[in-house]
Amino acid sequence: DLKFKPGEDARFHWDNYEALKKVDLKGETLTIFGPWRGEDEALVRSVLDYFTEATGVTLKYSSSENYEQQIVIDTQAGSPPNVAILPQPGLIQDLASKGLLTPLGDDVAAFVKDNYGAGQSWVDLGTYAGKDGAKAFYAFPYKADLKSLVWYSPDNFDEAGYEVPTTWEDMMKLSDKIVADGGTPWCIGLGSGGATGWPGTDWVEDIMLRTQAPDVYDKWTKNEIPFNDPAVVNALQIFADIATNDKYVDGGHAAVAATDFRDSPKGLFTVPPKCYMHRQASFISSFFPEGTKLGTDADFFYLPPMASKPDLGKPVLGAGTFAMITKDSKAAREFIKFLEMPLAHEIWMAQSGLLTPLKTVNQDAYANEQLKKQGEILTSATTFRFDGSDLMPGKIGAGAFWTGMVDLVGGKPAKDVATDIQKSWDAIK
Amino acid sequence: MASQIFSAVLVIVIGVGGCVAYFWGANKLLDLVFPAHGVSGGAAVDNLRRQGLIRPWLFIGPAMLILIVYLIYPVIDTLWLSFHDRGGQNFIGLANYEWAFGDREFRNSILNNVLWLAVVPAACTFLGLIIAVLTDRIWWGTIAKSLIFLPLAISFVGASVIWKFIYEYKGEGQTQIGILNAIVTGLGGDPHVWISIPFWNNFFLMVILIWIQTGFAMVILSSALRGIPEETIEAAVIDGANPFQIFWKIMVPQIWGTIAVVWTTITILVLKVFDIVLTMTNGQWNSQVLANLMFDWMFRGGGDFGRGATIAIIIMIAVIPIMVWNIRQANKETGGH
Amino acid sequence: MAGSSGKSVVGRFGVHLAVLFFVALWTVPTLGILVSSLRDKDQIIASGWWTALTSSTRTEAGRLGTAADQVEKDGRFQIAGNLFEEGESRKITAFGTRSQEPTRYKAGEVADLGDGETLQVNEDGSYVYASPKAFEGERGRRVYYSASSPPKFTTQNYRTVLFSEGIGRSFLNSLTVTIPATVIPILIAAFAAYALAWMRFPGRALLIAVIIGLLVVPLQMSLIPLLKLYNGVGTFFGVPSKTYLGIWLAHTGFGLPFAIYLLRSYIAGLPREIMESARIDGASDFEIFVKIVLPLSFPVLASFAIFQFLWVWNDLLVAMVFLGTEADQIVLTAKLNALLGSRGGDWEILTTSAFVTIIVPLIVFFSLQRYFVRGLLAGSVKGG
Amino acid sequence: MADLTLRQVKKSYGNVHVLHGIDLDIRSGEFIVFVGPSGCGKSTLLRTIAGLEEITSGELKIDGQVVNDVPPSKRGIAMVFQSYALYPHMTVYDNMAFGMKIAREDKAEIDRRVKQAAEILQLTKYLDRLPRAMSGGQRQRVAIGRAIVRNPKVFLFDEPLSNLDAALRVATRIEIAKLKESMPETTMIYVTHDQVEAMTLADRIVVLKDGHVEQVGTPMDLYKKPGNLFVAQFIGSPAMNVLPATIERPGSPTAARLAAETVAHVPIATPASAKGETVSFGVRPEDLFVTEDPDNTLFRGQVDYIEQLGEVQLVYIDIGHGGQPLTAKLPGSAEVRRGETIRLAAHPADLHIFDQDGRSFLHKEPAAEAA
Amino acid sequence: MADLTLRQVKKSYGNVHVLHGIDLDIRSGEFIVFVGPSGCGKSTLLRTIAGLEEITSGELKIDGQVVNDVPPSKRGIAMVFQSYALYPHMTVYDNMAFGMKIAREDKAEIDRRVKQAAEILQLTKYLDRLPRAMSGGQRQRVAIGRAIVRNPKVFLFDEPLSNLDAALRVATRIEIAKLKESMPETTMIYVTHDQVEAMTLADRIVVLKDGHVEQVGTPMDLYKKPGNLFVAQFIGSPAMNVLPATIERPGSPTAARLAAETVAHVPIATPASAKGETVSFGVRPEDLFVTEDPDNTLFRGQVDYIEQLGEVQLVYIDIGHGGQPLTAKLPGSAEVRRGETIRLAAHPADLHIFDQDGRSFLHKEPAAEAA
Ligand SMILES: Nc1ncnc2c1ncn2[C@@H]1O[C@H](COP(=O)(O)OP(=O)(O)OP(=O)(O)O)[C@@H](O)[C@H]1O
Ligand SMILES: Nc1ncnc2c1ncn2[C@@H]1O[C@H](COP(=O)(O)OP(=O)(O)OP(=O)(O)O)[C@@H](O)[C@H]1O
Ligand SMILES: [Mg+2]
Ligand SMILES: [Mg+2]
Repeated sequence: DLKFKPGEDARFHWDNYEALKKVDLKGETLTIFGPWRGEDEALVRSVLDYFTEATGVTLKYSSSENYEQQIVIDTQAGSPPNVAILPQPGLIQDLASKGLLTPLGDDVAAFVKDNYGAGQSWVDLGTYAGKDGAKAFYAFPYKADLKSLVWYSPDNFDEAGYEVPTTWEDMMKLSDKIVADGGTPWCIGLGSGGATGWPGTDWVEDIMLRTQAPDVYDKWTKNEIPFNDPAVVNALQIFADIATNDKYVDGGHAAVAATDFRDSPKGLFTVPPKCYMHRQASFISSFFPEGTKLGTDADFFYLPPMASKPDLGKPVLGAGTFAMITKDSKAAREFIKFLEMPLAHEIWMAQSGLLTPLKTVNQDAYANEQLKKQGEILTSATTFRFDGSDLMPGKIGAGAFWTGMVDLVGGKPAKDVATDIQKSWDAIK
Repeated sequence: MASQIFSAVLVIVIGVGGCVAYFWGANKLLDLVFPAHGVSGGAAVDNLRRQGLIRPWLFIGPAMLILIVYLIYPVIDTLWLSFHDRGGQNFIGLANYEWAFGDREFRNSILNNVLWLAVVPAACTFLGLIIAVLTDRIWWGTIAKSLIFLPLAISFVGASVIWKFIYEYKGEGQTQIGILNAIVTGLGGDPHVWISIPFWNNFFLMVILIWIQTGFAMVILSSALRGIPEETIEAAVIDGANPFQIFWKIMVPQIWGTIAVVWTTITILVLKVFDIVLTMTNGQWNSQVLANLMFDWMFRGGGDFGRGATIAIIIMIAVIPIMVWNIRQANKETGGH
Repeated sequence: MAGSSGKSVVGRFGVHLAVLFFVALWTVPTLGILVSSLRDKDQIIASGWWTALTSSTRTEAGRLGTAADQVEKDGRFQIAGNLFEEGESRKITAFGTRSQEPTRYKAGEVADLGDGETLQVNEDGSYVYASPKAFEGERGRRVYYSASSPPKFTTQNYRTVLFSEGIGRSFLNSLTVTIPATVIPILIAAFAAYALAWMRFPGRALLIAVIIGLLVVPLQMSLIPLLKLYNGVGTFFGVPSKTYLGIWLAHTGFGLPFAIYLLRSYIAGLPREIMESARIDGASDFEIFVKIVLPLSFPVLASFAIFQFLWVWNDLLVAMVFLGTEADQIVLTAKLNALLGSRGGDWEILTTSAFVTIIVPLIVFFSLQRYFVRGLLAGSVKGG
Repeated sequence: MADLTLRQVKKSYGNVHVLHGIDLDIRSGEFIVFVGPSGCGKSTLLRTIAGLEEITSGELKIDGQVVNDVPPSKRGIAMVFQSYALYPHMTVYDNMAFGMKIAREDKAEIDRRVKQAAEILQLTKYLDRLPRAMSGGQRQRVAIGRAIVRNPKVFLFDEPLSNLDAALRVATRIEIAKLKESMPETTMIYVTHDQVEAMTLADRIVVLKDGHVEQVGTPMDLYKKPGNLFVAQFIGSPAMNVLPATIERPGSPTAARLAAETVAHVPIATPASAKGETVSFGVRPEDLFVTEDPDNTLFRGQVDYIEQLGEVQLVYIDIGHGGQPLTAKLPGSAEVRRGETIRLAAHPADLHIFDQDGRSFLHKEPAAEAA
Repeated sequence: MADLTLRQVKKSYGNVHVLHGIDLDIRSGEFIVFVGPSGCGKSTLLRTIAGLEEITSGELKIDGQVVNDVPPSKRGIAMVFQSYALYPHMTVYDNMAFGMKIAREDKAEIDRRVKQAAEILQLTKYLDRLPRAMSGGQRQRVAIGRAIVRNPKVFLFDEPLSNLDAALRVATRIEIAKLKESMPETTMIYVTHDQVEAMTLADRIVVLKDGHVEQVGTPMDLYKKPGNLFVAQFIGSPAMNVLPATIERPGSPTAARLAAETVAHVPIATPASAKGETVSFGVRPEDLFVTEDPDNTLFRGQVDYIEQLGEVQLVYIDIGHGGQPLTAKLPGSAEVRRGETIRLAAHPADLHIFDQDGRSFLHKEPAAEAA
């Protein structure tokens, strides 16, 4: 049962489907392991359906709550899926360094370079050192997420007469104004069960991109500058100034670490509003209260750059998932080829939030204006950087950094936090 | 559906039947090879002696085989890993152990674990015992027991959701949706982010495990309590002991062995359990414990098997005193036979 | 003890009270998710579950009709409609047009919004929005109102979970995993426990020590070596490496140390004379075990069965590692897990699945509970 | 200091009715012994009195106060259990001291009393042992010691001596008798199977059968004037010989025909209406003696089996009454041999007759006769 | 069909030495009774024979074959445990049938044998009950039934009748005796505290004390010619009276001075060397009789206490020997009253004397004398 009947909707590249039909994978089995569950799983399956339908392959998709752990177990134990799709470059790097991934080949890398917006940076993101130390292209980017977004309720802004800020400085002025009006500007929630703290890392990364040049950012994620470098401490401090200001954040700073990130945007929609702005990636809209209409009840603006640093342009923080071959087979290769096709992106785009840097896709395929707008932010970005914590080693990016964020909003001085994280980083070198 | 049910039943029957068949068959075989019935007296005696030598191994054979494959072999593998680096390729000697004892988080985990070990087994056993005794005496005891038992049947994910809603914090002045804060504010206090208060948050996490595991202690102790000869209790009643004295001086000492079993089991569980810490705090706010630390090193971001294995080995070493104590106990019990 | 002591009314009353206290303490959290599972996901985080039963007054936002809905009447432009969906039995007490003053006007009042605009919102949610000028814009105006809403429960969450595709099959798969994975370790452990308690052979004490030591082995640690082994065996014999047999044995292995430990301590406590008597009656160890020890160990076998059943039933990790995720092998926990969104946080699904999965273990508990019989050994021997 | 009254006390376990309405008055300071066949309800009755079993219906009073709902510990009793019921985890000393410790008595006093009881019961050597390392008899002695140590108003003993050896049994029996004497106010209720114990210890014996009281009386009463056939056969060992007879001439003495050629003259009054009635004729084995005089002969038969007990011998004689042999207890020195035919006689005063319902004619009230 | 030989059989529990080297020969088909004070090791010895306890040292042979290491089930024994050891989860029927079912005997045969045993033990009504719903005596009968049902070479009974009532005890005792008669080849070993049981059942009695064999002999032997003071006092109930005496004139008969004015002439030979020796003088209570004849008087004293048992009475007489009263078993009809002074005599043949070590002069070998 295909979601969109082939040939019927002009937005889709149906020629891709025809081409795919020539590939015969009958009798072959392809196992795919991905991070998507629930509604997302239904979406990804709707894309995969075209691949199976056309090629006749037997495809098994699975996911798990502990997919991170699961993929480590499966690859280490020698029973990996054919294709793994993962959102963490750090984890991919580790798998690659253990020799558990198969290089995709130079032609695939060339394809990405040529056809993706900011192609080289995507190629760089997919290139890792293998077991032998040689660099190769392992991870094919599929599906991107935009992080530098601030969500708000247009009604609330209208009522209070607030304008969407276009510079960081304006945004802070707006915050002060809201406070003066008796409101609370921000909702921040770092809670995420075992991953508590990560939303804070996004804040810091966004601030890094707005206060430092991209190469400083890159050095930071590689620890080529120490975590307690003044540049980083400064970014931490800027975030801390917002998050630990009881007037700025809903519930006071104590609530920041305790509030679940999934619950935190809901303050935008209460009556009276608990807050006016919420910085979070594009996915967050699925946690808005039921019936919230994007564009009407909720909207977003690009987290503005600093007017004081005009040379940094409009940096964008993003994330994405990468497909890689964990067990080589003809079907796996064909699947990667499938992902190169615009159709593989358009099917999902047409239903909901898939952003893609693939330039060949029909932008009209985006399901709504909101997504299109996000797509524009992505394309109009002068700098695109991948989520830094995902680039750091797991122990840091998914450990010390998180804990550091919790400590930071708990009132620990930015410098101490940075030093502690650096210590952890030293420990794993 | 019918055919699915049929195949499921078939699979189950084969699985269980195979196991029964082994024991029955092996025993039969032993009787056939060394017959004890229907042969002359002397031969029968010899055969019996041979059977006596072999039969224990028939009985524990499958258990040993499975233990070796599923636990001992992985333990050895882990031990081997603990002397290697993160990918498990290069031998690095005791470096991982050196690292562990120098690591701040590790030391913090040890301290927290000691706290957990001191509180949780005692609390579970004590509460389980009390509840087992009390529920034995009332007509709705079974219902009460099932309700106490209920948490055990809830998956860890479910349990963490439950407790999230108990410890939930909303800023001062807002409606509290966490019942603990609702009570505290209802009584005029200030709401707190319970799981982020260093040191004390350990206790808030322990409460969860206690909540879950008391049902376990209760079930086992309740089955032990039922083995106490009624007449000894009657004798104590006549001796004028009140219910408390009967409980402490007559019942508890008679099920001491079981109490030790429950205590040991929960102690070991405490050493192993990481889900609660993982889902509630992931070791933040100084609430890290060894098991979660191990999990962390093992799987997070690709993992460092060497260090993960090292922590696992250290956890296992921590159990040695419990082992020794239990063996003493076991030898005391079986001393007579 | 039941009928004999504690006959004093006060004592009895105290016991009931104490049990009630414990039960309440233990049930409150569970009750919390039960109630939560019956609410919709916005309610769950908006108010405490304990308030779910009381009718609450909430301040909400609604949107008036857009310009497209307007009609011109007596020179005034009007948008009329209802804030509530049909069939909603709520009552508006007050309304407002600014979120900072959401209850400025009483229901039924005609609010003057300046520029000649008026808005009237009635108790039943019907409104009339009028202006001398024509309305423009695509977005309807926001109004705020405070409405009392009766307690609202939904079975939607249960429908989502129970009618999700393949749930019946995965239920069967779970049973296929769980039943043998409960029975096999009981059998194997009971035999081993008997041998360790009552048979004489060299190395017995050492074995007991090893088993206690193995209690502590963390499950996660053994997964990779085992999976390697399975893959090896699988490739060698050309069979799939993810089979039911594999997971049974895995669960058996993980449950075995506790099973042996628990059963051994119980079996060692059975009266010696009974065993001796059977021995004299000519029973072999096998017969003693089957005919005497097993029946007398029912309470402990039942306890262990309950726990093992629970562990296996609620297990996700082992099932994900050792079983496939296709319809013919996916277990209930994995299935429910898949219903959760990628970023978790679907509290309503979590709470509902918690209740769906709890049912089978509870049935097991209730049916095994009756084996915890008092005085199983009564009348067998006399003396201390 | 404690008298007990039982009124229509009944006890059932589900459908099994064990006690069918027991009426009993026990005076303060009395020594009462319950006897009866195994399973007749002795232990149950004792447990009922102790308060360990709830009474299904009826009333139990101690010192005039209804105690149906009073917990055991408040009834002022001590009990020795038939199955000992020792605390397996306590040493002998602690087992005995437990009750006093509970009562928070003085340490020195506890020690004194425990040691004293241990002395009496020859347990001094074992005070530190656990019950499981003791022999059956030793365990039983501990159980007795535990009761002795306390100073209750009512003592309940359930077959306390059944596992003791003869010498110790006699010694303990005498100790119990002395204990009783030293505590004249204490009521004692004692279950036993041992005739000697029952006879020597009891002020009054209660004979139970199938949950009914058959007869209550002093040992001599029961022995000499059994109220019915059951009591007659139950009291005395070996049991009384009972044979069918026909009343030939009622009145006093009654002439009863035992066999074609034997008529016994029993100095018991029978009503005229009894003439021709078939009755049960009883004579105790120990009342029989060998005679050569054919006129005096009550029974004549062949010796079937002899049990030589030293001082006496039990001689079983086949008198042709359908298998059931006659038992005679003759002096150990009497020269009888298996297979020999002997004649036996008894003094008329030692003869008993019972009507068809098994009631003794001696006890028949005139009213009953009129009816 | 089975004879047993025990050679220096020793048994210790850790430091506690229970059996100190038992030597015993039991012939096939014999009925042996073990008696001895509580805790002397009877049960232990029985369990050793059954194979339930490992022998610490020594040798146990059945039918000439050393069975030290043979498991119980291969020794061809059946045992009734002192503590019953019933299978609590099986009905009475299944308890009894268990052994035969294990031996895979024919169903009908099992049924027949079980029903027959139940009949003998009056358990037919209870065949469907579980042990927990039975009285103490009933449980014990089930335990006996379980042994009877099987057909072993050697029967071991550990106090099988101690919880039965008098009537049932006599009946069961006779049943056991008959059982023995019907299985002349079966060896039976029986532990009891009951003198009557020991005397009536035993071919030979083994008297144990503190893990030693004191004497082995036929009941009459032990009663009439106790090898030593212990046996003398242990066999017979009430126990033999023992008083100090001085040998005034050794030889045969021996003149022993009991008190200033009494000399007893005992028809037992004593060596000349014994003159002046202080010995123990014994006379059984049942051998004493009341006399008026001062010349014939052995003892004279005041009646201290009387136990009336019906047929006989036990009279305790204070003869001024430091507290320990003399016991006399007099006919129930003898007219004695408490406080009265009476004279007692005995036939010379019923008198016993023992040397300072407690050994009977009767059994002294000439060799011992020479030494
Ligand atoms: N497990 C044990 N450990 C130490 N001593 C023991 C143990 N079992 C028995 N005894 C001791 O061994 C001695 C003999 O015990 P046994 O049971 O054989 O006595 P018995 O002659 O049968 O006595 P009774 O007539 O009272 O049953 C006793 O003194 C007892 O205390
Ligand atoms: N729990 C029970 N359920 C059913 N019947 C029972 C129960 N307990 C005892 N009985 C029955 O009640 C009757 C009386 O038992 P009780 O123990 O009072 O007898 P007893 O006179 O003490 O016998 P014994 O002399 O053998 O100890 C017996 O027939 C017994 O089978
Ligand atoms: Mg009884
Ligand atoms: Mg014994």
